[in-house]
Amino acid sequence: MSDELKPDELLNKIDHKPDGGDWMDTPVQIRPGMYCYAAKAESVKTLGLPNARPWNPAEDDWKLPENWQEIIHNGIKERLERFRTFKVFMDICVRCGACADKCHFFLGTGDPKNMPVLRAELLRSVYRNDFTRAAKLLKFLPGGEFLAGGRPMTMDVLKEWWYYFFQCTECRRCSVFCPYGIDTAEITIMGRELLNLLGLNIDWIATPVSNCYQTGNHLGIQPHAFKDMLEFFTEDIEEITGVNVEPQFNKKGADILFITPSGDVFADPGTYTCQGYLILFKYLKDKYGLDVTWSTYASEGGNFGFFTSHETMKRLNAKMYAEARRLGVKWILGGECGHMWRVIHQYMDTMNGPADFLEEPVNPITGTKFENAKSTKMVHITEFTADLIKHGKLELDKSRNANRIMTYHDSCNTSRGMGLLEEPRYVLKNVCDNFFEMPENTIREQTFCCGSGSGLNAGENIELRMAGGLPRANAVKYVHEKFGVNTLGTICAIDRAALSTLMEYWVPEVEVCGIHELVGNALILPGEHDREMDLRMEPLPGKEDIDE
Amino acid sequence: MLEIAIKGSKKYWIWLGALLTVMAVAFAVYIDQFVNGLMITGMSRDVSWGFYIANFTFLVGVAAGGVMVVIPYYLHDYEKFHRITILGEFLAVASLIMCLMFIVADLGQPTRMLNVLLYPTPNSMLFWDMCVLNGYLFLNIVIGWKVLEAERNQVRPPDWTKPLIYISIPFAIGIHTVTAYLYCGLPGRGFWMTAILAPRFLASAFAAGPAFLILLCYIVKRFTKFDPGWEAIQTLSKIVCYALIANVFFFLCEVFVVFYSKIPGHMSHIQYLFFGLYGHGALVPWMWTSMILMFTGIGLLIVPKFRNNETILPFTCILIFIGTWIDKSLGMISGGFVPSPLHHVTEYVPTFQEVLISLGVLATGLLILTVLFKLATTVKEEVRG
Amino acid sequence: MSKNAIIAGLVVFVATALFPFWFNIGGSNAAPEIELSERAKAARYCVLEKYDMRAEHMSLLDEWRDSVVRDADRLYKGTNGKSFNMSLSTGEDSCLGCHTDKEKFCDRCHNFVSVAPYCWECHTTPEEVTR
Amino acid sequence: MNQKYMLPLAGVVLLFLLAYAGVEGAGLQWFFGIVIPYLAVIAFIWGFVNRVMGWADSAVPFRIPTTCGQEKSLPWIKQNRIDNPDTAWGVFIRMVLEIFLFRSLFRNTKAAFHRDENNRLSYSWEIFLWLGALAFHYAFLVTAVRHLRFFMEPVPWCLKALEYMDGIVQLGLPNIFMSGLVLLAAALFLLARRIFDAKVSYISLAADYFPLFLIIGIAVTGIAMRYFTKVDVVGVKEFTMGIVTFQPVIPAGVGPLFYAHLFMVSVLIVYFPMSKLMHMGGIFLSPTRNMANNTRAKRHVNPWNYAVDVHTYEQYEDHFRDKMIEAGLPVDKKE
Amino acid sequence: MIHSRRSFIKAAGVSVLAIGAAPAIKAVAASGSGAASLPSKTRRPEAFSAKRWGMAIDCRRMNGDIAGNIVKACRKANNVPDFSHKPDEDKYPGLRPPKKDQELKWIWEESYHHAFPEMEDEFLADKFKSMPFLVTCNHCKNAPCVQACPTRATFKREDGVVMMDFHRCIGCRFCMAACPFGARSFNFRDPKPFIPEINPDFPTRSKGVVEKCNLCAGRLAKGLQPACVEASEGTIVVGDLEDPGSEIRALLKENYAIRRKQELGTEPSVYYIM
Repeated sequence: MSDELKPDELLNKIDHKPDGGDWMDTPVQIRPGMYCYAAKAESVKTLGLPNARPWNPAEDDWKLPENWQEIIHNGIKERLERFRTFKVFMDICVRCGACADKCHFFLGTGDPKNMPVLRAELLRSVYRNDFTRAAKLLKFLPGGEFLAGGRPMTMDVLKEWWYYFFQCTECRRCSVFCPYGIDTAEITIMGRELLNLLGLNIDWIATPVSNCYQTGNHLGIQPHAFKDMLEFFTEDIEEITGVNVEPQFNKKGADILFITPSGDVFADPGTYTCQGYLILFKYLKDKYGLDVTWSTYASEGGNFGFFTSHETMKRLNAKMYAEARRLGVKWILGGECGHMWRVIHQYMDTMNGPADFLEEPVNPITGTKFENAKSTKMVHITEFTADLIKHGKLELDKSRNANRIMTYHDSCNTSRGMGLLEEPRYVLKNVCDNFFEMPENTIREQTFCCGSGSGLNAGENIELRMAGGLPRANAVKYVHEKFGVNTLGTICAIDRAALSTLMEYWVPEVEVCGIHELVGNALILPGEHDREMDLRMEPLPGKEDIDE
Repeated sequence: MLEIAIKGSKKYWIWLGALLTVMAVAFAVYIDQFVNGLMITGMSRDVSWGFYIANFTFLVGVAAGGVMVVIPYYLHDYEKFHRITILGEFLAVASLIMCLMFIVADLGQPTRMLNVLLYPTPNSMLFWDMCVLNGYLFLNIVIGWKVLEAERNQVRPPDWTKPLIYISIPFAIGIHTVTAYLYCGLPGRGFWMTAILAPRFLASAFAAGPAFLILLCYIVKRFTKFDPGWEAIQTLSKIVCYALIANVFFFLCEVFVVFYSKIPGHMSHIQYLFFGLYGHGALVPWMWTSMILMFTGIGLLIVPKFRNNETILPFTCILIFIGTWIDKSLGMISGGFVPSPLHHVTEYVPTFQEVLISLGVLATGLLILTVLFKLATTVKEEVRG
Repeated sequence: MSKNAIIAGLVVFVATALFPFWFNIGGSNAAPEIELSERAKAARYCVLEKYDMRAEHMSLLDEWRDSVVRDADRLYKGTNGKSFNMSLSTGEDSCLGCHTDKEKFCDRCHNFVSVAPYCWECHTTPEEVTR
Repeated sequence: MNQKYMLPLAGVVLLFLLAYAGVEGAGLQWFFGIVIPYLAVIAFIWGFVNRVMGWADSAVPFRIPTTCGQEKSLPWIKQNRIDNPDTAWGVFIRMVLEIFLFRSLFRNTKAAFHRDENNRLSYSWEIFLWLGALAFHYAFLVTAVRHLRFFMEPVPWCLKALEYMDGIVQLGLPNIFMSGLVLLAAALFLLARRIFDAKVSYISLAADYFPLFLIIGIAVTGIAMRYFTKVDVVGVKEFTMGIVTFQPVIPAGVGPLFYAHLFMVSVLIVYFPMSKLMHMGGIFLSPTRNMANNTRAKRHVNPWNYAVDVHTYEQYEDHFRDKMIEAGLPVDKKE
Repeated sequence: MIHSRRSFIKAAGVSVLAIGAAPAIKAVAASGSGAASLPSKTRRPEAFSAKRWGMAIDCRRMNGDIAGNIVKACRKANNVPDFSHKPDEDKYPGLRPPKKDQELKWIWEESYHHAFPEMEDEFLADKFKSMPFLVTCNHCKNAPCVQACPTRATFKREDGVVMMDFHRCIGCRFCMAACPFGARSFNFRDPKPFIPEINPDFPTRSKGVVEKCNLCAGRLAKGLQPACVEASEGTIVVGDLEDPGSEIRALLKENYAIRRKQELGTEPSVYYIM
């Protein structure tokens, strides 16, 4: 990967000044390294989505149905009626350009069509042509067509859509700066829905969706394997702490159902975060008798259906409430994940609720009512942990994280999709002493995407991902050089995977970890022996020489 | 960057609220002046400039004083001033805005002020004063902002700021020189008609400006996490010391010339200020206080033991600041007008309204200063981590 | 935002946009008639033609005041060949010397189009003084 | 030359000439002065209402505000009530700040890439778009309100007060109205931005230049009539009052420049509802700003929510039962 | 005719506007009206004119009565407010009382000691000690007030009169500081209530502007002597200093006359015949 394009070469390619010419006349060039492979036919078929067939974006013929233009037209029409957002966003953009340099993909690639406004214009130009009265009226005037700024739906436009709607991570950073709050993420969501009507998905999304639908999680891990994996962590933890933290699965009548993205169970460094959860639950069980269960059926917090269509998202998400109802738990606890929380926060209750079979979430240990989760009945683990720490319910040994010089990356979805900013920082500061913020314009609501969100975390589009992650990496590099930051904390599973690669490329000295990995390190389990290793099986600070 | 200014502690907001209250009250009084004219002031046919112009003159000095940190840092690479240069520049910005507001407050027909641009008059010093004041203000805003922004982003400031910085140095000298020229070129006003007026203005400016900056450094240190650095303050205090000595020396030269030559038109003003004339002596106690304060200031600054004492220094600066303020604003303006060219003595005392409006201007200046200093110190903290 | 709220907002908007129409229901389009003094009627001519005068008088006065004060030129010979004293209010042959009734001549139109010139802060009509 | 702006410019010039020549040459005062304005008002109201009702007819299935601050969370965590409101009141404040102060635009930054040994990407506060936009909109508002003096008889004191404030800078005669000059200056700034800023230029369409040129044309003709070529304002008011009282008259002595001004205004309001200028209405309806971020606390209902195919637990267990039993996982049906 | 002319002006105006040249419009407007009917601005034929106006005050014949009449006549002619006048309560209700030292004076009486402070003399002739000296604007050849004014609201006319353009004055009072003769007054308030009888032949001033003697420029333009001269019973003569045949030159030729503060080099145009 990095042999293909060195960081310096990538930087040399960036030019933020588009040269003249009309973007409508500049045809799309689908370039390797910048796009993901097409969805496999069988993945599309599993879900019963339309036009499943093998195809290749690099080829001219995309094997579309005869009436594809009609499908798109009707698709737009239907969505205009269903989504006021879509309709308003199509109409009111004034192209002021405030969003232009807010997009990480534009900053990293310099491709003008990655300016959010232009990405939306790809769709808007067709909308103007086909759906506005202005276009119809202006056609009678000389030059009027030009004034209307529309263009007909052609194959070139379709390819442009596909290329650029899969170059948007739906991070919403542009929306923060838009004077009308136009949310390019929603436009991308519409664009991808429309493309899916023609079976134009990418494989990195379609296959996990199909896996999740069938086996319960994106990676397609079967129930026994899932259990094995957690038991494997349990062994590691026992070696590190001397305590057996054995989790429970599919346990009816447990207090809380815990759901986290499967990435935490199967991919480093998320696995260490997963171990953190296990330690925490063990601690709570032993100290306070809290009964937490995992589920193999709802073993996926993430929801790649969100990157396909609203309907697919709903189909995958339904499992959470179904499983909670089946197990008869009081409420649901959600692990560290980005888009999982976007779905839970903004869609789940509306789509699959009301969750009247659950109780309004209360922390049984502290008595705190989670007022903000009253209806959805699902609590974020950092809210939960922060509450425990605040009430002094956790015994923590910060010094075990003394070797970590931390900075914190706000995930786009939790920051701009719900506003979860302080809780993770609070937890972080309570388990680690060395914490430095990245520059102001790159954190909190202005945070930069990892460059691989919304299903773009594939291997074949690595150039796109490294370019898109540049603004984030650049900010990390800054604190790394300035404060010696060596660890980037985050609360998103995709971040943990994507940022690791990104750091390796841009700032190799920085590692990535989840917040609960640090909690797991710091938490003093009842009956544990003197720990000498952290969860990564590396010597704890001050214990380095014992190994030698 | 301005978003920093809208996030602050309770103290910060109480302080801003207090300033805004003063501004609001003063604005109401100003409306009275706007509607009814300058009759609400204590100015008269004989003393046609008063408190507004006095404060204007003094604040031009404070603004020019900022250059005393700019020159060592940019021209002589004096690194100690790196941290406080921005404070000097922002102090200049706030002072200049106050200056312009004082001028507008003093105008009889403020709605016509653009006539100065519409009919540019190069033979009028006021025209040049407008040019240099606005120029210096513009330069300081641009330079201060761009340099701070670059510091925040940890990149080099844009190349075009360098020439602007160099241009700003003659501008700083210029604002006070031209302001002195407002006075010293007027026939028939013996008190001002002396070539040493501009140097004297500069000397008092370079004492009052840095003295105020030292005080601000103390305040910044007290209320923020930013430490301007003791060494920088030390250097500043030396600057204050020698500038103050120069100021007093120039004044004594003036006293010698006037009293040795015994020309009545020149002598009577100083007589009025320090001894009273024809039984009028409202300013006598003020002027002697000013002298005592300035001499005490010199004494405290020249002896290293006192100058290096962190507790005494701010008090010394307050003494000097008040001393130079009396010297330059009260004495300089009233002294010039009394006695009048027809040798009448009409004394001037500002009215309550006049003082309130002036307080409003000062509150505005302090508000701007607070916001700018908050920006600067927050950015510096942020960058330091 | 609910549909009702939107409709309410729209009603307010349309009402605001059409304000000039409903506000003037029953109103008239008549401009005020200005009354010429006997002297003005008798003279039959002014500095400029009627519509030019209506449109340009303020600029003419602006020009005049500079000429009078700065160049000491006080006599204006118009395109109609007639001479006038370049003064708004001083003397019989000034503007107000002929148009003696400021209220009926100047103020009616000024009020109609909401113009409040500051001329009258200093310039007094002879009538005003004698009254 | 870039036809994206040359064409709209030519169009606006053409519109101007059309009205100017129509009145001056063909004596079509009644057409440009009476027919067109009435039609324009009708088209404006009808078009505007239609557009907004079109938006209102669409559903709001989800509640997806952009959150720009800390959400309502645990009681000891300070919520940003404005940028992340969970109540209608907070939303109201957020909208007021958005509509009257362009708050989001105030945040605007400018990214710069410093290609040197550090390769820093920097973001600095960019105020000029915000300032320009604010100046433009407020100047436009004041100018528009100020014009009410032509539509009201007698003119109320509040309007006179506004005129006084607007004309407070005394500079020659007639009084200078600042709003008009600021409007023109701001419009020219926004235009310059579109032409000279490479990024903005690239995204700009003819439809972005056209209204700008039109507004500049309106401002220029208005300023020309007030300060330079002059127009008989009494005649103008006679005319405007005629229009609003439905007793239209064509006054004598009002020149073609006025009709050109009026015609361009008419074109602007006709064009308004079918263009991006509808952001005026749209800003109120922007769902990312006008909704509270409280979906987890309060259920939002999607009017078109429909049932979907779900892979149920039963299907799942049927599929994996043996493996689950073997691994010691609990199952519902043990067969 | 007028119709087409106006159209031309407008078309031209609009095109000129594009390059923002307002002065050009006036030029176009002037040329557009055709040579035959070009409007012109000239002096009145009856106007008095001079190369450089000057004033001679004959102190030998001056006495308190005459001086008092002169001051009164000046106030009346030029609408100079009098703060001792009680304003009409009905017309101006709730006025704040005036401040004496904010008064306005165009010409007024001073004692020798104040009129000529630098010519202080222990052994001054007794008659000068009690004599009223009328002081006013000296219409200096090198007027410091003209030099100081930032808007050219105070300016020197070709005929030597130092004039105030009340329309342009911004009220900065730099001229007052510059004048070595204290000849200038500032309108600290609206003067109207304090004018006992408004003379419609001369505008009053608004608050916030500076004023001073203008040598009755308006009267000179109509062929009238300044008001002070008319009331002076021959003790004041106003005439052309550059005209060797003028009355004032004849007076100065025959008598000893002094000027105020001559050492300042402002070259006052007011002479005192001693």
